[in-house]
Amino acid sequence: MSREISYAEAIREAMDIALSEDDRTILMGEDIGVYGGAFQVTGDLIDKYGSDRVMDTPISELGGAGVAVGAAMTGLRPIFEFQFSDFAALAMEQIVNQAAKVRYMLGGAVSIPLVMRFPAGSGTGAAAQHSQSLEAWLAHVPGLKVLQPTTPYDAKGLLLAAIDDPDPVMIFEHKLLYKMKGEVPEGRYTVPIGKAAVRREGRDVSIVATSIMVHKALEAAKTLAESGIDAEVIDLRCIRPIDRETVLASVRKTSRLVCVYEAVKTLGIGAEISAMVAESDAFDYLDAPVLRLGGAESPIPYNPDLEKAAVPQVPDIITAVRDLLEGRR
Amino acid sequence: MSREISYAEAIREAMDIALSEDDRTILMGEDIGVYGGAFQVTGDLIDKYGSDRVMDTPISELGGAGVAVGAAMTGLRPIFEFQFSDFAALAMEQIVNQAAKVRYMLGGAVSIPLVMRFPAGSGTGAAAQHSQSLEAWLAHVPGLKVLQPTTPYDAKGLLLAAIDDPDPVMIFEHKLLYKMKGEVPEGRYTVPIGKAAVRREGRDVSIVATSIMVHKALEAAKTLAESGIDAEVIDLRCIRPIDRETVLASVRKTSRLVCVYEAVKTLGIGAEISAMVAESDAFDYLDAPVLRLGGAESPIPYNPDLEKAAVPQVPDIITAVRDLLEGRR
Amino acid sequence: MTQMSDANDPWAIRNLTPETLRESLRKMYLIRKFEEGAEDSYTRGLIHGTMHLSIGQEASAVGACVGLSDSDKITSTHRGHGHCVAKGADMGRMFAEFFGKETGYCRGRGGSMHIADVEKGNLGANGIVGGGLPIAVGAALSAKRLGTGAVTVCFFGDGANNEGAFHEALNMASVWKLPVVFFCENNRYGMSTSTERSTSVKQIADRAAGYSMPGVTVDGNDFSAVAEAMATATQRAKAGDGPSLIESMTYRWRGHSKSDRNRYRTKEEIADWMDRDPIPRMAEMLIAHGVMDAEGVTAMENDADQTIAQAIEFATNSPAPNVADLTRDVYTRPLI
Amino acid sequence: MTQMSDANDPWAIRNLTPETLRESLRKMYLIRKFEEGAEDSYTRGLIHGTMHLSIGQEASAVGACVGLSDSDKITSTHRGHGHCVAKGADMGRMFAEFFGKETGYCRGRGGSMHIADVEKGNLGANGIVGGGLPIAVGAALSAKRLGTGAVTVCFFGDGANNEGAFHEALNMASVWKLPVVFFCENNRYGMSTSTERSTSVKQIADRAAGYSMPGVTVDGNDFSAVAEAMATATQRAKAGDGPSLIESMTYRWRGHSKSDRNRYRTKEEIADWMDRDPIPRMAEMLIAHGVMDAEGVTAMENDADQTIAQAIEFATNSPAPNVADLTRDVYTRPLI
Ligand SMILES: Cc1ncc(C[n+]2csc(CCOP(=O)(O)OP(=O)(O)O)c2C)c(N)n1
Ligand SMILES: Cc1ncc(C[n+]2csc(CCOP(=O)(O)OP(=O)(O)O)c2C)c(N)n1
Ligand SMILES: [Mg+2]
Ligand SMILES: [Mg+2]
Repeated sequence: MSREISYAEAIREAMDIALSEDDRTILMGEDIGVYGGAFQVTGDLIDKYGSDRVMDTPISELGGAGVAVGAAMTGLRPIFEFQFSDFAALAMEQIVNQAAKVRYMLGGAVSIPLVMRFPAGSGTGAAAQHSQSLEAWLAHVPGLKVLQPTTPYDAKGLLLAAIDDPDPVMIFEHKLLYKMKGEVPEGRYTVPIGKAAVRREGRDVSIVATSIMVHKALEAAKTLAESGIDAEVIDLRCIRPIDRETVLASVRKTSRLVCVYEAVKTLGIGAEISAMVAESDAFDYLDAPVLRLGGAESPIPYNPDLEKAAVPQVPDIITAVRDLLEGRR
Repeated sequence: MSREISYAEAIREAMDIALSEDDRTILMGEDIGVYGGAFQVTGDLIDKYGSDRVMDTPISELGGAGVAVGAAMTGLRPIFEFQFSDFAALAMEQIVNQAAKVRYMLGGAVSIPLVMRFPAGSGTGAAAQHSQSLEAWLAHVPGLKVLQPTTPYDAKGLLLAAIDDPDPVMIFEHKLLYKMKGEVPEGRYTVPIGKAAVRREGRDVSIVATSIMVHKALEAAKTLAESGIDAEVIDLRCIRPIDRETVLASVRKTSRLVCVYEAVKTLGIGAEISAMVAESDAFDYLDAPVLRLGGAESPIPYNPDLEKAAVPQVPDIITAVRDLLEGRR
Repeated sequence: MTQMSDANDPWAIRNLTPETLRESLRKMYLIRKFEEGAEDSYTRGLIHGTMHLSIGQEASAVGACVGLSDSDKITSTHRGHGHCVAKGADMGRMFAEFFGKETGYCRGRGGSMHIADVEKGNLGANGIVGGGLPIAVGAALSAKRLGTGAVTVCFFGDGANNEGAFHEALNMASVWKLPVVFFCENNRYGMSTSTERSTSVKQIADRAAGYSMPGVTVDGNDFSAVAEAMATATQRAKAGDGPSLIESMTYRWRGHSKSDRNRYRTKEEIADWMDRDPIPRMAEMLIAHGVMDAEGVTAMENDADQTIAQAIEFATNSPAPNVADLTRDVYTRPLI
Repeated sequence: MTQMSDANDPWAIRNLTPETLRESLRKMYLIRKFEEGAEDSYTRGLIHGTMHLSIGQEASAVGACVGLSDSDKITSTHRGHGHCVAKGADMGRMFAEFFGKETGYCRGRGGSMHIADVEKGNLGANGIVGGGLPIAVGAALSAKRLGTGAVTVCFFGDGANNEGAFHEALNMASVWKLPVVFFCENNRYGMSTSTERSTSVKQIADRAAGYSMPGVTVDGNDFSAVAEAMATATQRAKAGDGPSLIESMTYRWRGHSKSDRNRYRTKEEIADWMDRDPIPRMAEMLIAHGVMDAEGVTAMENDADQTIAQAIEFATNSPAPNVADLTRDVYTRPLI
């Protein structure tokens, strides 16, 4: 049975299922207990599972992440919440030098079944240190898997897949999606890690987007359809590994590619998608340059108008696609 | 007057000049004093300037970096050495959330004249936690400038330019280059930040490389020349900002592009170069897919043969260029 | 109105001028009313984002800064309005920053969590808990090397004391004997997490011994006690004897931020602390010692209301940033 | 050969079986000779990369692990050969790892800085100073939640104690009362930097108070003293009373790594410590208390030489990894 719940509720449901199914599953993070998490994602899970399994950590991101790594190495299955993805900057050591590499450095002697959740993105007026999209850092690191769910359905299914996964899985959740509602089945199901989703089929141009930009791309596609432009919208969902085949197949079909993402444009995921296409056979199908719409080359400003201007918006996508199809690019 | 000195000596000379010219300049880092630095770059500077200006820090990368940020904000001009670039993972908070953003967050009220040096790269048998090339992380961050000098001449001139720069400049130095010798003028000179160098002119293919890969590309180009393939080799030198014009001009000329870098291929600098070209007018000049040779999708292994296999080597570059020109790609 | 002070008088009465004492009370009112005004503006939808109010902690901020000159530096926190006012900021520019205006301290780029006032020595609030700790040590290093004689006061919270940055910063400051005072505002919670559940030591001041520096715990709602502890620590710093750690026990009346449901503490606890309001306590001390009279206090409070009203008006009428300037100030010079 | 032990005998004599005591001496010899063998192999060009030798610190490693079972865990450091041997590793697989062979503990992927022996409870050396501290706390959290009754011993150096990770790890372990022992091998230097120049407290054990846990300093070259302190800490951990900090004063005879010119310490200091060699000291104790005789010790030493020779031979004749397997073990399952 499926019903409408929010993205945040879908994530909580996945954690609830994991906690009830397996004693070894624990939640760790700052203020995820009685407070329910800064974005109310863990909510009241502490009432059901107690403070031993829904653990408030001190404000110690590096140590907390390291504890999660050590616990995962020795039999627990921690789900670690960063209060904001920006604070991952404090824990890169444990995420990148330890979690991502331990298995390899030990020649396969251990696995690290660790899930980390990162509330990310701008739009909340929290300024430069609470609004970043840093997923590209982790997508650059072998040993990790990196997800960006865009719907309540995927948020639950991908999190359950991540929990089942024997290796570290990093999940970037856009803060503005938490309240978004959508159809979500009750009970357990998983969405495969590493598969993109074609959210809208189209013939004229492929728009490959991530996170909240998928929704902006779909909105743009609607408007473009009115003027007869048929855009295909691909939700990457997973940026490590990348679903090469789905992207290439789309480009072979449409011959045009626009990448849309919120992270800083330079070296954001769109760079990898564009380069991946440019070195593939799909290159020969390209009829136009590959465009990227990414975040501005600046920190996220506080003022709301500046903040909006710092990331791609629906009109930007519409204009870019028009320019591309009408040969202005 | 110019003479042959090593890359490490060139860096030391630049620091010596800066220390002698300006009292506000200080060096900070682990074991940079009597030990002379893990790679003997600071050498005996402590004898000349004392331990107040050549400061050994405790093993506290986050704190040390933060002290440098605070010092730069209040009148000093710190040059901070990470013992290995891998340890930057411990200091990303101060580098990215503070150094890169403070000026912007404060509406321009302060500048952060900070230089950070990162010994980087593989080839020393130090395995996964001492061999990474993480420059792409910082090149993704507005507010920073990111350099990768490849010759003793540039190592000195770019460092002096970085020291003169009012903003944070991050310099990645490949450990295998420290012993490389080259012509270096005595005294002060600067190399402009943000300008690439065409190391070899050619008509058939543009090879855009960074760091030690520039030397491998030049070696490959020599061999290719024997079979009549005329490769242009561009040393990017600076990956934030990127010298767009130099790269695009070369591609317009050769119509073929190969990017070579040691960092993990996915989301390494080659992704940005390829995407930058694909969205520019130079796209229309491309006669073949854009190839990337980057590091393997794995941590750097200890075994020397595996370690070599994990990063591009001269034969790999030769094969890639041949395949490209002979239409096998 | 002044009178002879005797040895039993509070430290502040004995050591600070009546002008300074009155100015301190005035600042406490300004902080309180600034934040009430900010809260009100938020409710009226004039501010987006969130804010962290320090209502109830005013004696701590003002007592910590009363002995500082503009050349002395502070590093502030996400809960930094009080520090900013205490260091002498202009209310208009503070509100303008809140409202995201070009006339704000950060030209509307930073907002509440990044308000700074560099001319007055406030190096800025910080959105990263513990982020200011090493930066303060760096500022103290500059002061020592450049011989400015300035002291740096590093504000941080009880929650921040569990960040690795705390450990690294205090250790380096002590090893290098730097002129810095680590001022912990212990309001008993880091967001929802009490010190009991987060911190493995009774008093944060107890951690000072691990860095061979003096550590004292004071009543953070007692302006005089805070000012006295700071005077000792500042002297020590300026004498070249190195850092100190001061733990100021206080309490935030409001929730952690706008999204707080106060699930983690009782109404009684909050009420109990509201009874210990530092502002009337300060006013009563000044009246009791003849520094001012009741009418003077009332006048001062009304005056503060006026200042805030004017500040809000200034901010409201200020121009917004030009969107074309989005990437201005990312770098000091244009990139080539 | 055994005799009645009296109250003045060293703790180890009174509390450990002769078998255990002999096995401990044997392990000390193995560590010493493993590292001499490694050094020799390095000089002969059989090993690339660098290595960190613990020669002089053997009593510390063996004393710390003597009371542990295979289900108890340790986290080790870059200077981890001793810990690995003490926890029961096989010399052949250790050398094989050194030589980068497929038969090594890490199949040649990790090398000296990452040798681990998970079956024996050694979660691995670590190339990141302080990297193992929070990981050890995580292992202790697992033990507590899963009720395994295991204790985790976290090895770290004096230099590591200035990393933020030290602070965060000790604080959490104490708040959560986890079964972990923080074992600091204080060999007086972090690379070239002495504790005097890097650490703002006399003894690292003095920092334990900042985490409300017991902290003791012991003579790290006295096997019995180390073993005794560990027994107390382990008991406390297993009783559910939480973590302890043990500071073991010892010394590394060799340079920090292969590139060390020993500029930061005197020949005299090194010679002085070499006079306090923990191995003969242990041997003499065992002889004095009749646990073994001089011939037995000589035989044991020769035996160790043999074991090492065979280990090196095994490693030499072992196959190298297949380059085609470069990306194997990056993930547990193939990526879709
Ligand atoms: C590194 C980091 N972790 C977490 C947060 C989220 N956060 C903001 S304030 C806060 C509580 C800080 O507590 P404390 O230091 O006691 O200051 P207080 O809010 O009580 O004034 C938290 C967890 C943050 N901003 N930065
Ligand atoms: C985070 C980090 N910083 C610096 C280094 C370089 N390094 C390796 S060992 C070492 C000294 C460590 O000193 P200590 O903890 O006392 O251990 P010891 O070498 O004395 O056994 C340093 C600085 C590192 N590996 N990791
Ligand atoms: Mg607090
Ligand atoms: Mg040491």
